[in-house]
Amino acid sequence: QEDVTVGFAIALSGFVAPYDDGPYKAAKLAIEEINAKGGLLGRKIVEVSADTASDPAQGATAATDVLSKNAELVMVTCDFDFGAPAALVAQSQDKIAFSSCAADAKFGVQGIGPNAYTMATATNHQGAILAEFAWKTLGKRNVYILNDLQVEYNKSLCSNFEKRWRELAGGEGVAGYDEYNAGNDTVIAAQVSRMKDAEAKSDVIMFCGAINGGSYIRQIRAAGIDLPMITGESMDGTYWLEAVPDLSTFYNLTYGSIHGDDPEPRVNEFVEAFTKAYGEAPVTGHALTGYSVIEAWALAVERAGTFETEAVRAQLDSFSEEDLLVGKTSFTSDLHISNARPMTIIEIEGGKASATGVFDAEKTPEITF
Amino acid sequence: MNALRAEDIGVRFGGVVALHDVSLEIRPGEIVGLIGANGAGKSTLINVMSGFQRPTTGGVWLGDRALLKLSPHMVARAGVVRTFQGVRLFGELTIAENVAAVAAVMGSPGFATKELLAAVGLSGDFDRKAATLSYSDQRKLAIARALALEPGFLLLDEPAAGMSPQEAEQLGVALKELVERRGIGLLLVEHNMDLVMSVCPRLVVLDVGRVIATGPSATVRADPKVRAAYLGGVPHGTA
Amino acid sequence: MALLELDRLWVSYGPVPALRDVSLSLEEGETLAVVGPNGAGKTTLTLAIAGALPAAAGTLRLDGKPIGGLRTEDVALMGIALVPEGRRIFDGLTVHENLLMGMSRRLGDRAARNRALAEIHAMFPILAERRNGMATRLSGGEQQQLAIARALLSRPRLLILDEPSLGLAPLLVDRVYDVLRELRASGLSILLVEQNPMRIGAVADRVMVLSGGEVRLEGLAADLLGDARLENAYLSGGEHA
Amino acid sequence: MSWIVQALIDALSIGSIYALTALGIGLIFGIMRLINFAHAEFITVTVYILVLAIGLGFPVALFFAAGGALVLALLSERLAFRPVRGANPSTLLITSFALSYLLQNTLVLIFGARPMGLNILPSLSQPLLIGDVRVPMIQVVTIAVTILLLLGTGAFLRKTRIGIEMRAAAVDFQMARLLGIRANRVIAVAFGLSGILASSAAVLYVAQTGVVEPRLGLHLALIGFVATVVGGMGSLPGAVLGGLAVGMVTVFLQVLLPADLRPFREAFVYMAVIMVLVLRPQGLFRPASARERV
Amino acid sequence: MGARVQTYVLLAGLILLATLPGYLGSAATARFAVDMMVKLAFVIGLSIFVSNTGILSFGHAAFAGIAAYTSAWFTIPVITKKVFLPDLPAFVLSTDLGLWGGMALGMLLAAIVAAIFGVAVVRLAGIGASIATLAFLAIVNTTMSHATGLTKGTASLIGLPLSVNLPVATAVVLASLLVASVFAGSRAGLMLRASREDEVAALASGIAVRRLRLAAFVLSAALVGASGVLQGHAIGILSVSQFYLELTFLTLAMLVIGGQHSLSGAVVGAIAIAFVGEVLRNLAGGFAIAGLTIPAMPGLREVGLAILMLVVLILRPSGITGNRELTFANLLRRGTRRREAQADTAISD
Ligand SMILES: Nc1ncnc2c1ncn2[C@@H]1O[C@H](COP(=O)(O)OP(=O)(O)OP(=O)(O)O)[C@@H](O)[C@H]1O
Ligand SMILES: Nc1ncnc2c1ncn2[C@@H]1O[C@H](COP(=O)(O)OP(=O)(O)OP(=O)(O)O)[C@@H](O)[C@H]1O
Ligand SMILES: CC(C)C[C@H](N)C(=O)O
Ligand SMILES: [Mg+2]
Ligand SMILES: [Mg+2]
Repeated sequence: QEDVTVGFAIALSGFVAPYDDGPYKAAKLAIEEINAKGGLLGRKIVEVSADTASDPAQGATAATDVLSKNAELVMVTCDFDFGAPAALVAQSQDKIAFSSCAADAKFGVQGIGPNAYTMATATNHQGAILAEFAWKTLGKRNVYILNDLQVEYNKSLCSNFEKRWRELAGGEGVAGYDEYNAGNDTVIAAQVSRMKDAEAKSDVIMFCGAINGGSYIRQIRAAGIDLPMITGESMDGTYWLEAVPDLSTFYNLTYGSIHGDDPEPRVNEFVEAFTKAYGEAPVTGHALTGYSVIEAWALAVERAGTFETEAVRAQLDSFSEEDLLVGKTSFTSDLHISNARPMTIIEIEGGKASATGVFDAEKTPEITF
Repeated sequence: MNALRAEDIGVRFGGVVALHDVSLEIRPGEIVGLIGANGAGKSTLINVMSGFQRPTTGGVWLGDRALLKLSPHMVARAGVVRTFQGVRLFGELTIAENVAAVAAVMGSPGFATKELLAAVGLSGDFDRKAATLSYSDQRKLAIARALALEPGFLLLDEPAAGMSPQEAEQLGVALKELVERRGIGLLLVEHNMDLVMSVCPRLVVLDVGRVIATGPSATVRADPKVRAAYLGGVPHGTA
Repeated sequence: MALLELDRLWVSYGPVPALRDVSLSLEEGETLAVVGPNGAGKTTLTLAIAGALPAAAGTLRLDGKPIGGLRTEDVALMGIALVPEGRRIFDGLTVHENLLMGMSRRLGDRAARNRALAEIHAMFPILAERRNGMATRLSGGEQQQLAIARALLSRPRLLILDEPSLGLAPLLVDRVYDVLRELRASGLSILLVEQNPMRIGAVADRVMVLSGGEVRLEGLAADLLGDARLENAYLSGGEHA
Repeated sequence: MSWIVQALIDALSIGSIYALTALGIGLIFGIMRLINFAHAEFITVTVYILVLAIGLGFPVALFFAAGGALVLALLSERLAFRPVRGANPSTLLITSFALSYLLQNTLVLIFGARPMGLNILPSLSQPLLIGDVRVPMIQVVTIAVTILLLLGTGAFLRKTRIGIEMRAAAVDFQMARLLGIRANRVIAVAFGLSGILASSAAVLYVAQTGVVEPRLGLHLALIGFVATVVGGMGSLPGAVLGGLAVGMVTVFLQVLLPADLRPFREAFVYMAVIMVLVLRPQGLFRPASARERV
Repeated sequence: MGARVQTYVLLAGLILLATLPGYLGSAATARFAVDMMVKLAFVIGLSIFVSNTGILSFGHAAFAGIAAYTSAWFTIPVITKKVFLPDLPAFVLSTDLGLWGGMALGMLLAAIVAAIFGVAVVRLAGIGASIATLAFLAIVNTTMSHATGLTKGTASLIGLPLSVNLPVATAVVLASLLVASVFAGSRAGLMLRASREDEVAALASGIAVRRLRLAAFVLSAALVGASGVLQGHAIGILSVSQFYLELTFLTLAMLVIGGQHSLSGAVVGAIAIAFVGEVLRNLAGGFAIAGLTIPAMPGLREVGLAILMLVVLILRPSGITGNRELTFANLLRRGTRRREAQADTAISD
């Protein structure tokens, strides 16, 4: 029987490439595993890829490219802005588009169309987990929020965090708020001074920073501000740690620990397999989402017994707390992102990262578009 | 057409007094020669009269119209047109386009570009870039360009610089004809005394920013002050 | 041996030749005036000798050594100095700094340089007066003096002047020509582009008429000045390619 | 009151990095009318060399990094800018942009786009508390180095023969050669100098931020570019003061703007830039008489 | 046939030829062709200002952005709009004008903004004016990134109907080309080019430099606006960051590499870079030749494009077209032009 094709319209080069690297490798791993077990519906899965070069316009071209090579599923970039153009093309050609980790709920029916899904945990839930973690587990009461306005993920994370935090702590629980724009502010001396002034009345910092966030953490710590910091999935990994030697009391969310110590044994097996295949562990926990994209799609195809888009979509839409590698995953016919999924929190002490446990939130701010 | 008058013009650059209380009048159909040593303030006066330099004192009048209120391009449209000591052509445009661009200001579609270029003594391929002209041809083109505005008054800053005596002579003839035919008032700044003496009935002499002599050319020329400041002992030319 | 020798030199701008088959020689201590109608190629000739334009054909020699393929600065360092058409003063540099750029290392020690500078200042007092002023603030004529002074400070063996009286007041033209006469008397070789026959008579040993890029006439100044052929050569070349 | 002092110090510390970048960009701009966008990559490459060589100890790494920036600047001049010298300023600008794009993407090819941490001069990132005012050592050092380099570069251009030759060659390249100035070499020296300035900015910058990524120099160069023009085209002190001014305005707006407007801060900064340009076209720190005479 | 008409015909022919792969090839080449037309529309619009005034503008991407969002307000289906942009004024929320109406309004708003901001730009000269446009770009970018109610800020705006296909995009390009061509041939165009060569001399010649520059600025903003609208409706999604530095530099590079002082340069540069980019993109994706499989080399496209740009700039500093307009005569004269160019560089070296 003929092979079945999975297409990747992702950033293989350019500035979004680091986000896509791990999920892509992990997805290929998932494909290999499926093929080793005899394929999907008896057909071998082959992959084709096209580079978006981190450019939205080329994203559409890349999707067209892989679709013209008969891709049944298109995996797209781990970000709404960069993934959506490709997903729109897949949608218009009636194929399923799956983003590995775009955490924006618009990546779905409302934003792109019924064929678009994302394996991320919505920022609403991420914000809630962090708020409850700081409130309950760390026992903190006064938060200082620092927000990077350049990236939508950060803004959304911080605003959802704040919503949940205010429910828990009330208005007084926010000891200060400030922002910077990573595109314009490379040195944030003024923000750090303001934070220093509020240091006495704060007991934790919620930091919504993106990929170069290490630079700002260094500047904060260099000012002698040693408050605990909590951050989202975007600060996962240790690639930036050298910038802040001996960092302590730092916490970040992730889909699973890449350090081999996740509470979930499956994650550790995955990290091991990944390390074996690529010579090094995944750089961030985002890799898990790529694996789970294939996992989820294969599961839906198997249940549907066909590759037909409509049938597969029906199966995906009925996902309910499915145990995927990234964690419990549910979709409905109008929500194609998980908004209730426990996540791992990594703690950094003395420059060493380790998993502290899996956390969930009791209440999650509602999704709006 | 009314006379062009500069009244009590003063200009200073930091400590340098470039012009002090200089007055000058040009009537239509008249050629006035403006001479003076290097740095006397001649170009500065042209800059003032053409709206490029705001004076510290004084005013410039075209009849009773105050030119100092106008921006340079409005002064030019009002009929007071200048050339530059440093030529300043539209280098990447062709010779013909240099003239046509200026004719376009007047909205003259059928402007006789070729005739005008011939009148100043230019011939040959007018589709060459202006930047490739030899120096004296560049000066001729600059004059043609100024004429394309059909000015009432023309302020020429050393038009004959770099021309051979013969060319300068031809230029002199052309200028005189122009003034007679069109009734243009001409201010001629020039160091070529042969040219000056042959075309200017009246001279104004500047020295260190002040008018030191004015009047009929022959009189001014004989003035010992002018000789000392400008001409020097040896008489020049054949006149 | 002649100081400067040009043999069948051709120079072109793109496809159009501006100098055709020009030969000339200039003895040590001699002053040659080059005249010709506009567009004759006089400026082109000065630039070609100074090494700023490549020859399409023919040879140039200084002291018998070919200088054709040399870099511009090497030609200058061999002792050829140019006072170019249009002065080309360095904008943004002071008067003194402009002079400094002309000042050759060959002038010797500091004291010698100061002496040379003092000489120049005596020759052109305005340059001393405006020593620290911006050079481009000088009037046109003042700039011309600066350009000559700058060239003289390199202590050249051959001084090329392209219309040095351009834009100068008569008084100053006299002064410049006095200086040229002095320089000539001191044994400097000079190649002078000048339009005014009266001026030429005062300084030149020989005259060369260039027209349409070709040498039309050459001879001793004393013979040629006042010669009707000189006048004709001037007029005939009015048209050019 | 102490907030003003604190804000001033914050402003100075941002401003002096900008100023140092503007100095390097302004140097080449003054000399060649070239806005060298690739200055960004002179900075970035320095930092990547530091990353590679830091294992050999900081002084050795610094030596390699500065040397690398120097060589890169010289190569850029020789291979990219010399062939287009004398061309239209826009051609120069686009050439520098193409070079910048090339170097940046080459860095991405080699190192990937993911940032790396780099910890240099850790002792300088200790805060110094004077009364209420927090002064990180690194900022003091940055300011001092900037002043020194400005004075040094200024003296070099004004007092040394090759410095003056540099300015002369900048104005009229051919005329300079006609006077026997080895103009190619002179311009190469200017580029070398700009490479050194870039590497100084790079080291001080990364000592503050600690993160290395291929686009790191871009923002600095952009500000340096604006600062050079706003401060006074072609004037080195103007470029430096322009850089400081941009830093000052940025920090004071950050401190003073009400929270709702703070996200729009950059719009205010650039509005100020436009206002300066319109009101003082010759630049903030040059006299009106510095404008071209007709 | 007049020189301007010849140029128009030749360029229009070249553009149509360039779209051919879009009709004959796969869906992917059609996308490439549409994207090329979008860029072409941008560069042609940009050249109205840059080619004629000689001022390099970094600000035009902002006009593309302004027009693109304006058009989106009036073309996103009413129901979708109420979900994503509920803060829009009521009359906007309830209006759906379709592509052409949206484009007209987008161009209009871009032109209005250009008229206001242009007053400042045209007072400046040279690099000062360029920096002002860069500042303008930054202002618009910052404002749009945080005017959440109008643009969704840093988030993407989706739901734009995909109403732009290759014929539509090509039609817009040809119309822009016509406008640009008529403008360049007009009296205003000639006067502007004179001021480009020497502003002071132009003023002395009575040319109202500022007013003409402003006119060119507004016109070119409107046309670049059309390109922004095309872009939005070709990929169906807008984000503010699409209209920032990368677009600015790419389009400027296209113009300068083609030859910044001519309309032909704009067209030739945009097409050349688009094609080279596409070829490199395909090479970078890996290919097989004579049984040999060359693996994918992500990033090759960018590096290759940069190297090629540098090579062109170095060999032809005045651009591929050498700043001349394409005419039948010039096509025949190619040989001589080459030699002249060599002589020019010989002097400057
Ligand atoms: N923009 C300026 N800034 C400072 N000084 C200036 C400026 N323009 C002119 N000057 C000075 O003013 C004086 C008059 O200059 P101007 O150019 O008018 O002289 P000129 O009579 O035209 O001389 P020339 O015959 O040499 O052209 C000179 O000393 C000159 O240096
Ligand atoms: N850069 C150039 N490109 C093309 N042609 C040029 C260039 N420079 C000069 N020419 C042409 O070469 C010929 C000789 O010019 P050149 O400047 O040498 O003449 P000249 O004798 O110095 O004239 P003038 O007395 O007017 O200064 C002229 O026909 C001129 O148009
Ligand atoms: C890597 C993450 C910061 C990306 C994020 N999940 C997004 O949606 O953009
Ligand atoms: Mg003058
Ligand atoms: Mg000449």
